[in-house]
Amino acid sequence: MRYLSLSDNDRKEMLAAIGIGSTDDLFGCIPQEVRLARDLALPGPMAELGLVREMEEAAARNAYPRFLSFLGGGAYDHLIPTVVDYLSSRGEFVSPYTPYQPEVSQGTLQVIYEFQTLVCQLTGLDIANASLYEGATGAAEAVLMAHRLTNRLKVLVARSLHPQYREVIRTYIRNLGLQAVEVPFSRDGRVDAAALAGLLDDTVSGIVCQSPNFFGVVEDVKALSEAAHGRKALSVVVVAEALSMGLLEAPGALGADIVTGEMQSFGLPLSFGGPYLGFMACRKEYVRQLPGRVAGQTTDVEGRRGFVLTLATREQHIRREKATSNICTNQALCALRATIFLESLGRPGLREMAWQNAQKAAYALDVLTAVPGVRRRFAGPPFNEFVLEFPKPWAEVDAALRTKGIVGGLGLEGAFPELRNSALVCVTELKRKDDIDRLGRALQEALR
Amino acid sequence: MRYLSLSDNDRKEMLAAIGIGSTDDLFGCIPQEVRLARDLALPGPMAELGLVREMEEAAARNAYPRFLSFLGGGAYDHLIPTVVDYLSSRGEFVSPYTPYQPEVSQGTLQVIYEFQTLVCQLTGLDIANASLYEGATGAAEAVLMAHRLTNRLKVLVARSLHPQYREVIRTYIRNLGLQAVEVPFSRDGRVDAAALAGLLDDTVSGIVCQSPNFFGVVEDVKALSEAAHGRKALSVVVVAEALSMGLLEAPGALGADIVTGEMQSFGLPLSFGGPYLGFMACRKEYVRQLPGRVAGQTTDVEGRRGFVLTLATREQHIRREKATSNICTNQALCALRATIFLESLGRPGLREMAWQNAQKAAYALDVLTAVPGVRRRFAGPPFNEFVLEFPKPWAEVDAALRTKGIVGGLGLEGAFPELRNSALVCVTELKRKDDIDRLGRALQEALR
Amino acid sequence: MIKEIREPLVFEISAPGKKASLLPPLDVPETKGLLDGVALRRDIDGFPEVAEPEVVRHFTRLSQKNYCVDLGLYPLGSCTMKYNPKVNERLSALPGLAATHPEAPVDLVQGNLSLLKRLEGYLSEIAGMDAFTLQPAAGAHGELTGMMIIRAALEDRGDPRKYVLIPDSAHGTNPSSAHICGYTVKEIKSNEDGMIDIASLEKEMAADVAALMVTNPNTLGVFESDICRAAEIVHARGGLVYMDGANMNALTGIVRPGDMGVDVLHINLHKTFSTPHGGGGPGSGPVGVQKALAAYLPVPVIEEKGGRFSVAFDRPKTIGRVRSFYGNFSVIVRALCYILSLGPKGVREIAEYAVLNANYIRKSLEQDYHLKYTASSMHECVFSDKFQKEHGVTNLDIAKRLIDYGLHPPTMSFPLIVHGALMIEPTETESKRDLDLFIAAMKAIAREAKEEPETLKSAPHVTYVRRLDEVAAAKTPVLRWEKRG
Amino acid sequence: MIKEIREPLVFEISAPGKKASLLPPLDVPETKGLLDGVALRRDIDGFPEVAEPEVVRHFTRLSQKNYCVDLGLYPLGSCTMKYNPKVNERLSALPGLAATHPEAPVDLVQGNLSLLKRLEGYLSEIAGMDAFTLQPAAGAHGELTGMMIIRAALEDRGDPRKYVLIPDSAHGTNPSSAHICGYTVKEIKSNEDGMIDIASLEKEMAADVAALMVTNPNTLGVFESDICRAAEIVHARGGLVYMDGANMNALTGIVRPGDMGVDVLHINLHKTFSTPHGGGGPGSGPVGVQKALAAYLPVPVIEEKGGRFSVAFDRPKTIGRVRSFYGNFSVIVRALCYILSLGPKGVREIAEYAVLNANYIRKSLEQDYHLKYTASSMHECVFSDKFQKEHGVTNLDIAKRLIDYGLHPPTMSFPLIVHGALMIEPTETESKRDLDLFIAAMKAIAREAKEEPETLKSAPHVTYVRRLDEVAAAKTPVLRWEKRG
Ligand SMILES: Cc1ncc(COP(=O)(O)O)c(C=O)c1O
Ligand SMILES: Cc1ncc(COP(=O)(O)O)c(C=O)c1O
Repeated sequence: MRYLSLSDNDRKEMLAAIGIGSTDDLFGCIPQEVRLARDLALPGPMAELGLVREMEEAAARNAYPRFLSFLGGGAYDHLIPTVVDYLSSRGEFVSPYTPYQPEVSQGTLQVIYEFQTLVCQLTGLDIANASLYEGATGAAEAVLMAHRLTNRLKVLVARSLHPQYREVIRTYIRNLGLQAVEVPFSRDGRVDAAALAGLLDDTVSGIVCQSPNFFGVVEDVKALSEAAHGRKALSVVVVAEALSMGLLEAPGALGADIVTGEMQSFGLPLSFGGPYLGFMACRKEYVRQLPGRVAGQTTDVEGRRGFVLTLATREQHIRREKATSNICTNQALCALRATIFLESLGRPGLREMAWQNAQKAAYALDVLTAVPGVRRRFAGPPFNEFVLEFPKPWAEVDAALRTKGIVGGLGLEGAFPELRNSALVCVTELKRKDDIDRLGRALQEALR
Repeated sequence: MRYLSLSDNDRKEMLAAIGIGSTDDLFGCIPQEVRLARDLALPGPMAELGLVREMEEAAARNAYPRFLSFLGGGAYDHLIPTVVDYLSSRGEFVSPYTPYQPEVSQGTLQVIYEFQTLVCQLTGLDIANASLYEGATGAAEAVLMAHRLTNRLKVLVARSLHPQYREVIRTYIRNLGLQAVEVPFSRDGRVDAAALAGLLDDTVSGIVCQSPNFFGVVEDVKALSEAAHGRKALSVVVVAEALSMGLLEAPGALGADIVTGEMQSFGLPLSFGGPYLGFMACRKEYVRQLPGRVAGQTTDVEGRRGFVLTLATREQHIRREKATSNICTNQALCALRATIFLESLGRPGLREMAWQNAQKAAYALDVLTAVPGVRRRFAGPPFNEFVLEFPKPWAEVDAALRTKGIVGGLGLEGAFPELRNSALVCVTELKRKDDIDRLGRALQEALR
Repeated sequence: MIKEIREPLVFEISAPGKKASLLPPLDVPETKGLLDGVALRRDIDGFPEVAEPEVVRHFTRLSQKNYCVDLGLYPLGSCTMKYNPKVNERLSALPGLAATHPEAPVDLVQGNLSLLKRLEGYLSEIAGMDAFTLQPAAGAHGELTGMMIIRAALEDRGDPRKYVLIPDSAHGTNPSSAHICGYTVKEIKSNEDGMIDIASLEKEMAADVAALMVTNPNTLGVFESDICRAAEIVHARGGLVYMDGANMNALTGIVRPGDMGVDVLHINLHKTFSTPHGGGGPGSGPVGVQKALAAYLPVPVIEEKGGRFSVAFDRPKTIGRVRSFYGNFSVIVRALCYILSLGPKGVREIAEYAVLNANYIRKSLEQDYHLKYTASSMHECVFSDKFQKEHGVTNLDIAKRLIDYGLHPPTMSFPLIVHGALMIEPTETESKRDLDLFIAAMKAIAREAKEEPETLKSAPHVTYVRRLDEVAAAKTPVLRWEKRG
Repeated sequence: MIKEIREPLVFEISAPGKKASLLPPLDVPETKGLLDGVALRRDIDGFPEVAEPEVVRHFTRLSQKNYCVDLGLYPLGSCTMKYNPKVNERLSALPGLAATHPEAPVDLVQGNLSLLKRLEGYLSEIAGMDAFTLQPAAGAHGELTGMMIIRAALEDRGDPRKYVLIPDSAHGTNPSSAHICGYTVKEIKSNEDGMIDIASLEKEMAADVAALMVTNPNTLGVFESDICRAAEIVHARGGLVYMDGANMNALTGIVRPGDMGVDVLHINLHKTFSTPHGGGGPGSGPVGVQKALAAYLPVPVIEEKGGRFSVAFDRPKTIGRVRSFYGNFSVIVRALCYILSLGPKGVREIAEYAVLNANYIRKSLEQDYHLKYTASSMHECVFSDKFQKEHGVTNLDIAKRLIDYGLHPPTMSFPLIVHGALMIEPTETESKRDLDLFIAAMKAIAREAKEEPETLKSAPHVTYVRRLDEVAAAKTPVLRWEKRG
């Protein structure tokens, strides 16, 4: 076996020490009749060179990286500073377990503590956890948390929330007697205030909206939060494009009680959808209902500052079925990457990156809506993505762009049958003016 | 300035502490009239993303990596195990200086000690240094060392030594009153024994041969060493393809007194020729004449084993103009890579790699000499490269192969006018059967 | 005498004027009045401003305050801390994989889909199951997914039922996952061998019980030898068997859960298949099912036809989505690489050497530490501090003292059925030298417990921090840095 | 109380049966009787056989026994230990660069040649020279190359001459390089300010003197303010001026050697231009010359015509080749990246902040340590142990004690003209916090020298090894591991 560190002689000595003749003797406790009497039907073993070639060939079968792409919709292509890859690949960060032994885990623990602080600063809330799996389960956890906090069974979910997040909420609550009611969006792409008013009552645990929402439109978080609070419901804000918090007012400052979502934008590669970085922040009075691990500050026997995992009574190791969540392994290494990313950018760098996203999206919106037949679907203010409507089905437009080496956006008809001939177009700081202009020209040709 | 770690306030405080108003005041000691009164004419500053794009574009302007190449001749394309890059990029290895303070440099020092041992084991000699710049200067240092050891002014240098190495020897000795005389090669590509006998006399400090030599032919090191010793001259063996030592008898075991050369094959990328890894090993009685740093074992005040740089009296810090060499900074990080490479492969892995090289070269020789008109130039036994002779000028053959995406070998006419229509072809373990067959077909077409 | 430098929080070294230079200037015409009417933030209070050299030092220094597998034995029981191959790190980050967007048209990501499909197939073969989903992000997420599948299937049969049976030795995520799935947990007691008590199972397995959640080998490292009988009992009463596959490292190539009556299981790729734990994640907890349950798997489901891969969403019986996109893709790629590197013989050797190493430790320490359950051990063994308690020394003290010896402690206080537990799992990639260092340290500590118990109680002694006040941390939680003044 | 694990030599953990798996099986028909008649080796006695997990642990553990710039201030005077940007590491390893063979046809490596040409140009601009070669592998190699150029030029004029003048403060490589170039060295004494004594120069600069080798700022960190006058004297007598540019970090963008009468100089990319030192190398020591000397540069010379790059060998006056191929290419790429990242203003700021930081340290420690030469400091300052000697404490003791404070010592015992030297160079990338930590430690040590000198003499105290017996190491050299028995 590759990676076996025992010599021939080691194995002999160990078998002798145990007092057996071969490793087969170790499995006597397994009933003979169920034991596998054949070799597994697996390929390999592959030597390193063979494996490298195999995986490089698989990667080469992905044509996508050779395309100019404007996909967003919950996964964003942003600059990753070199130091993120460099530092996060250190074995001391990659290869430890969860920091259960704080004396030999201060590196990981201090990083978590810094991460929690950064999340609080960005969201404008009091406390944050050490991470959740990703944005969609974060939203589902927030719904469960709102339920626990209010003891109410109904939750209002904006239809402009990422459709996959909505699906995951549905999956999570369906066995628990909870109900999710969808709040439609209005013509400007934001939550329909009138419809919301009609749905909101004292049985509602919370309102879940996303801002910028799935259409890239910035919601009026303040108004939504006030509406929720008017019924003693919680305002849950999902942020799927965490970079927006570099420019937009913190949701917490606008009344959000729980902010959750996805921080993939902070130093994580697209990597076909994972691993990403769920996060959650909330007001401090909700701390005992917060799901997931948290690190806290304390002192050692000599009075020196140190960090530990704390408030474990919320977790399954102690509370078992009464835990606030079943999450155990989280996304620690992704949180480390986000921490390095944010500390590398710093305040001015984060603002600059967010600002460039908004500027480039605004430019792209100008360029693309100048193409005859292309219409901006929603008037609401965009951050770095927006919905365009075309004079023909997106599938046709998409196909035409693809022949020019471009993936122009994400078609919306599947998830939103009401949005015919539409696509979501995302523009980040990595798109150059040339790229945007190229899309404009290609679109013009595609629609000719 | 990017990478400046001083805040605005830090700078103010520091200027105040020094008692000056601005950094300009720091340069008062430089006569005004010579100071640069303008900005330097340099591009930049470039932000990280701009720099990355700039360098990626430069890299893309190199077509070479898209070719199937059979170049060798002193620089070899071998497998680099992933752990070599991974471990050697750790900041603790990359960012220290020469280990002048052994108490905080035991990592580097133990690695050097292991490297020296590995070099001794491979070369079959008693002691080795911590590295030299690269193979050619290694050969030149060996010539100077042979002169110091024998006090003789003439050295015999095989014409089958890498031509660049010969040139560097010439550059190094020309100001020192030493003389290098070339020993021709015979029809089998090895040193011409008769010619050698004619040139060898008591004024000769040493015979410098390369094995496998520049033509890929394994020399009879034993016979050459015996010849040298017969005149109390030294046998200096240059190994430019260090991998050969995994299969061939150690030069030291065949009588070599000094073995020097290039270890780029051990985990260093081709990288357009550098940084590479010169090495030198010799019999222990020559230790005081060995150039370059060496690490040695000792104990600390508590009796624990530790390592230090030692025998510094050979070096310029102490000996100044009497030093055995002027070398100070060497190739430590490259030696680290070689050490990781060799320890990763281990004895069986190194042998296997060397054996596959020889096997693949033998197969390639069969395939290529089966092409009508192609002749093997030298009958001597090859390791992983060999010289072919074509029925037309290499420039024409080369051009034809290039249109098929192949760099077929290294033309020899420039360095060896006597080898018309010839090229040196190298085949390492990274060439697949398909690659070799493809070269065969392409050659057939090129010669049609 | 020693003046160690304490690493500050980044916020404490932050100051205006220190900045990175990452982005070139904006290259499109600037739009004025951008985001007019939207609430923009003026500042991010306390947000760090540091220079790149400081960032590099900060994290390099912090990293050195961690113990890790790359430094030595990390014998956390149940956690399977094995060597994480570096080539898998590199391959999972290949630009051709890492740069793919999860919403990319399927035609443009055939490579990715082929890798996912391959791993599903290999895991099915290894676990003896018919179908796999790779979506769950970790073990607990797998449990939840698996229990949802069970619930959906039972619901389909007419009644989701009410209870789930879980042995008292189970990991805390099992009851928690069952609970989030809408079930009430009934604990079943282990027998004197630490195994499921078949008699209690017979008794508890009523018509309102949906499933038995079993871990095999269980958290004592003991193979549940009556697993087939247990499955029969559960199946006979219309229930299903869920297996927590966290301990698959003991079984690969030796026996397949699917061949022992297991209906659903999850596997932790971050344990059995060598993907790194990263200080707490990310993981990946694929769920395998028998044919009859395949229809309930979460969407999307990857399908293959004639070498072309597509993604199916329209699966009427699916439990739905359990997360966004396709799972922790780069973790999945690493696990696939591990399997390909090992091949059939190597995958079997995972179990062989994991069990050999555990038994070598057990045998070597049997005289020194108490073994509550003496049934034969598989990939881990669980000692207790019973002998040392006589001298007032607890498993915590033993654990902390191991740190002084340059080693990582075993898992403590789990499973709950062993008081003062020390749960030791070495894994198959350890060298005998590292095993022997651990054994020698444990023996020395056993001696010290008798001769100088105070040394243990005050351990560790030279770490960057010594024992931390966890009670205070929980009592007055300080969960973030805050600007003073 | 602490049982630290000692890291064995790899040879001590080697054993048959542990192996890597790197190569697929041979895929060509096996040739029998391969290398018939050639002496093949049976074995490599003692050669290691270890498994990959052991290799990873071995080097990870060893790495942690090093101090490095990534961990903190590394104030080695004359060594310019600045931050090594990580992006430069990454870019210099781009596959499109790293995979290029040095013998590749020039048409296929136009990218490489363009990078080389660009750096030659930028260095010429920064140093005020007319042409550069990037071939020398390090500073000393640059000195040798540069002195060979001088010799060749003088030879061309009819007489290579005999002597080279070198100040007593020079680095040891200067005399050594001059010697290998066939010259005899004459030392010139420094004056009371630590500078070249113009009167002695006048005296020594005879018709048989080929060159003056000068370091500026010199190794005291003092700018040779009479440099122009010195150059005049040398030139007037038919000699040439060589400048050791190791200390260029004090000058970039402020003043150019070429504008001060320097004919030839080398620059250390591994100092001034941030390429990492790697524990001792690789470096790169480009040599710049004035127009009149360009014909003597080593081959190959890169030429550009209409955007196409080619390589010239046919240069009749060249000194020849000084090494194989084109120089330490990936080091060169890193330096180029540094210059591009900084731009004209940033390159000037190198000098500004390097000098600011050095003066801040000097000012802060002036009361505590003796400053033999009080001329104003540029990028470094040289204290001595004179005050501490009164208490029996030497610069060695001070250095070792700094290690206890978690810091790296300054350069010691160099330059030779300062007895008990402590040569401190912080560089421009340091933070004030790290400077202050160093200053505080140095002040504390100055106090300790008076109050508890023994603590210093026995330092360091908690390192992996404490003071090592260097005398024994040199007396009975043990330079390699050997198999016992
Ligand atoms: C037996 C057992 N089950 C389940 C889990 C939970 O797995 P995860 O942490 O991946 O969610 C663990 C992890 O510690 C475990 O040991
Ligand atoms: C002043 C001075 N000159 C020359 C050198 C030699 O440079 P290198 O070590 O790169 O050969 C050094 C390096 O320490 C130096 O400090």
